[in-house]
Amino acid sequence: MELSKVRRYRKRHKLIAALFSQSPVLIIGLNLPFLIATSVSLRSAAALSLELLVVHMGTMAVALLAARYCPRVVRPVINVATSTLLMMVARLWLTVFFRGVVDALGIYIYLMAVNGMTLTQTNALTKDSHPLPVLRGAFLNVAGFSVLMFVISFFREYLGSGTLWGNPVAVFLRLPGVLVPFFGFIVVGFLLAGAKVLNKKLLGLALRERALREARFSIIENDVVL
Amino acid sequence: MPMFSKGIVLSQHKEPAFSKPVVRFVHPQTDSLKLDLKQIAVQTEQDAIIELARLARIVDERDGKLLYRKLRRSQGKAKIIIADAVDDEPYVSSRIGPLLQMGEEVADGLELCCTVAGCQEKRIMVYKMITDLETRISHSIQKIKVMRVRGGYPAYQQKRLSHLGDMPRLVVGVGALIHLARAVYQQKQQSTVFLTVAGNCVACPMNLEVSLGMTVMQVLERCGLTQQPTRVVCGGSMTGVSILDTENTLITHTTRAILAVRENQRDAHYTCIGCGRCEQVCPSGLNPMYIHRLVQTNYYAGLPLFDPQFCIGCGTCSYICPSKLEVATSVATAKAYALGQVPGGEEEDEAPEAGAASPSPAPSEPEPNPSREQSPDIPSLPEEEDDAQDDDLLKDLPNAE
Amino acid sequence: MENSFLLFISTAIVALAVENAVLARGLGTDNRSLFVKGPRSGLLMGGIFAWIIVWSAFPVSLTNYLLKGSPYVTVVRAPIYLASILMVYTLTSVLGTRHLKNRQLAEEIKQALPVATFNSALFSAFFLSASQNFFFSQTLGYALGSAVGYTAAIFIIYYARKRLAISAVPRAFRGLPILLIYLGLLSLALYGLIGHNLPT
Amino acid sequence: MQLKQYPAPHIRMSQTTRGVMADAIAALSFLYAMAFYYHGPRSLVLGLFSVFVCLLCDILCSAISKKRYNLRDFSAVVTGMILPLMMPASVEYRIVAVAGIFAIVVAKVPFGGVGHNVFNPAAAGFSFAAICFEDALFTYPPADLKLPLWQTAEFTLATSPAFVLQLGGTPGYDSMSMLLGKYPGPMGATNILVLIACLIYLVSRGTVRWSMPVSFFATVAVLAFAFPRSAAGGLASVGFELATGLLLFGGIFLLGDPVTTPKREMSKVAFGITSGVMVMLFRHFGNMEEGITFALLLMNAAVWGFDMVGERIARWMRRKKLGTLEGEKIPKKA
Repeated sequence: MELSKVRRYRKRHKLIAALFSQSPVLIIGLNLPFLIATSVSLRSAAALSLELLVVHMGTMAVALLAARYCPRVVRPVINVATSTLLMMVARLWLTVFFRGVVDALGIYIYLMAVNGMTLTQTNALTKDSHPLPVLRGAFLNVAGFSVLMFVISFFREYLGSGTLWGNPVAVFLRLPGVLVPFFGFIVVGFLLAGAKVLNKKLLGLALRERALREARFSIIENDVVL
Repeated sequence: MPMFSKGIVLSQHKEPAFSKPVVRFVHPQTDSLKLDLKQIAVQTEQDAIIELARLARIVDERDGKLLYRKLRRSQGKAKIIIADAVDDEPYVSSRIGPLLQMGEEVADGLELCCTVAGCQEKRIMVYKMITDLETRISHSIQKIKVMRVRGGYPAYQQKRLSHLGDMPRLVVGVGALIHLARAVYQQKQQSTVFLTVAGNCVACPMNLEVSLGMTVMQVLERCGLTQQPTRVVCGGSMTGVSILDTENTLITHTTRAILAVRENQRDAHYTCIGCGRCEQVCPSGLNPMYIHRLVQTNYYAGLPLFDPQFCIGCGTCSYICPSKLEVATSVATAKAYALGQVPGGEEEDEAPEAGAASPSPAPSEPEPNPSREQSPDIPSLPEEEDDAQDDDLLKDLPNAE
Repeated sequence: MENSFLLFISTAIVALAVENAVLARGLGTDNRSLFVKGPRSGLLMGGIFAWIIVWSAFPVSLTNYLLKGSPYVTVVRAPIYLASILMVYTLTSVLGTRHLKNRQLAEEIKQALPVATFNSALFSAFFLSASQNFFFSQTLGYALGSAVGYTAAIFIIYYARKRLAISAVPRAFRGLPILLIYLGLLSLALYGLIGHNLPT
Repeated sequence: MQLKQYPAPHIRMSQTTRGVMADAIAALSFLYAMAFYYHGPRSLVLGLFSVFVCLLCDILCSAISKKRYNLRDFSAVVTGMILPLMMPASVEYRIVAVAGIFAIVVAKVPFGGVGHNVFNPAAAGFSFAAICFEDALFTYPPADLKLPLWQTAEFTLATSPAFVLQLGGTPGYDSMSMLLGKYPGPMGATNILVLIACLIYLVSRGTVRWSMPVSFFATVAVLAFAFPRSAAGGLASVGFELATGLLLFGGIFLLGDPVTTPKREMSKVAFGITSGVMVMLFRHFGNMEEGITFALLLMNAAVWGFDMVGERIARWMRRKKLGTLEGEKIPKKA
């Protein structure tokens, strides 16, 4: 592992790493349900990204205070309550712009209140975690999530329903099966593999482990006992 | 659904080595080694025979044990003596050949063993599934009844002697019987061993009586090589060890055959398609396919479920494998790991296609010792062991119940 | 009475097999629940899930009954659900971690409780039962069925990891990616049974 | 002389993996001959195209993963030959291509290629195609209708007896035409006699063990007799269930795939019975006309469990027969 290579990588590909190959969504699979089930149209991707932005940033801000001033037992309660209220606010706000999408998404709009990213990273906060880096990281995570949502939604909407942002476009062969959740599993699986390959290619495991340390998680690989 | 398979019937290429006469190819000094009978001071005839066997350094070639130990253990206990002439591996006829041509000495050896054990029952045990013999084996040799072991390879897993029940018995190889007869009646030390030389590189395949301590190269030159072999196997075709240094590998007591084979390149590397043939033919009812997977993926934690320690090293799984994988090697590695002989996870390759990365299976004969300066007239004896261990007679039986 | 019992059973079976939250909707596919250490922790996770979801099914169905036909239902539904689940969660954490004799079990419960509770599969069960106007027995059955289905999914994933551990999966696909593809093919097979009509 | 070290044994059986695959290819080519007899050259072109797509995907994937592709294993060819035989002869080429790409790229390669795939690639590809193009895949051209190579739009496509059974009706074909395959249905799955001949051939060659197809078909027959879907009564229902749809074809060629089925004999029997039950469940409650591929995918996920239970039973029998050895230790995790 040449450190110069690492440094060069960090200089150049910081954005790519933060948005795609190092975003915890792909590294440890946060918010997978939304990527799998709801990434069927660009409009829903936009709606869910905006909602996650509101919910995640707000909850992180509150959770920073909670981590500083509240005992550990009540913190999840505070976090979830906050995320719920923000989710309701975001929902009322989204119904103005994306009415049809909100109706189509159904329960997933509500489920954003308990998305894995918010729960994990609010749990990971400690008493002495600095607000600014935390909020910047949170924003980058939301950005990475929305990038992935848009990529997968573009793919699936184009192939599945032959439209882009609701407008019909010419497609060689429509595959309605792409819109079914099972294809979301498969696409996300291939994207995860792509992210792993990218990390491996660019600089091996160093940045991946750094990202894992930030997310306070470790990927478990083949450690089961028969 | 039978769990323990009846083995596989191999095509035995015993001809032409079988029907040729056994040729003596001996060292002049070692052949004339006589026993001095002045050391013997025993009362009974049985002790005299055991003492002669000890002085003559006779080793049973079927398990590499000293014959006098087996005789002493079976003294007065064994109810039946069995001469073992089961050559179930292809190309090997180093027991059945001498049996047919030196029947008198085999009969004498059996008689002596009966005297030691104090019983009357004698049998000769041969392998039934030999189809390509030109001379057929009669039902009684020297008025001794011949038992046929049916079933495929490996024959020792077959339960064909069940009519004898668990009668305590002594099983001795044919070569050891012949040497016992010579030691008693001619006072000759065991200085030779019977072995088969065969393979598609050997000019005239035959059964030889070779002095101990000769090198494999000498034996091969005695029979002549038509082309350069790519592998020289010391031992049977299914369980033998392929040796590299023919100049420095010596003939030991348990060398049963020397095969010189030339073959075109091994077939391309397939991957295991999980056809399950290895599981169907395994005589111990193991599942070699999964053991191979576990070993190749360095996943030793899963081994206890598959019982690799019950492997008998017969090699049928590798023989039957249509993908030509080294399954037996992996199973042997797993067995050694399960018995705690090697630490697991030696080879680090993760590709299941990468075969033969692990030590070769435990061979049926001791490793040929490359000590050149050992003088040829002293045969190398197996290491000393005390009589206490495995002294029950049912141990060295074809059908251990 | 037996009518409601039959409804209970049928809804439970539907929630368990046909509309399995993990396999049919991809809900609850969180790496913490995807990677359980062993059968014991998997059972623990499923047990906590069942405990929480069954106890919070009572106030949730009461809420559904009270809010029937109210115009503010979409607004106030979610906070009430979450409040009831949070109540059960707090009670459980207090009871399970304080008044449990077996300290090791208590520690494990303390570890697994937030993972099993704040879980999209658990929330989605109530929203789905509300969107289908279930009665009490159906809501209870749906909750119980989702719990059993979630446990079943955890065990399916556990044994899938065992199976994939000894096959030569390419390095890029080790771990989470191949598991997701495995689940995708499983849910493709399940889709052949249920077809297009998934309530959202 | 230069010698090389080889592990024992030093003699090998002559049959290779290529031979095993070649048996399956030979059996499938019988079916292609029948399809050619009924539907003309289009069936052969479909088969060749599908084989080409599957081979191309396999070679490209192995090139991406920098593995040397072994042209000797014909597994991709077998997958490519199975796929069009499960579809109507009037299917479009691009549908076949989609099925083949899904089969290889999603169901085979990520799991480690041939020998390691958990799910049957042909079953997965057909299931995906069936979800995407349900109406195109389950409307069939009438039997012995020669199809042109390219457009097949102007032909009136009929529904198969399997669809009639799903609706609860009784197919109006006599037994002789059912045996000879003179009814609209999948390209390779209609002619029953040839399929039975293929099964006999494969079993006699040892490529397919007899236990699993026999237990599978027996279970399906018993369930069809117990719960008939048509009003024609038990025995007729048995005949219809066995003859229609992909059941016979799948029971021979999808269930006969050694990679995605259990290894031990008892596990094979249990697997056949369970998949028979699963197939009938899908036929009764599924929303697709043919649910065997979905049922088989579900069952493929359970193969590991079947194998492990079989191993435990085998270990119990072995321990009871041979006892435990001395010096045996429980290995620690490596």
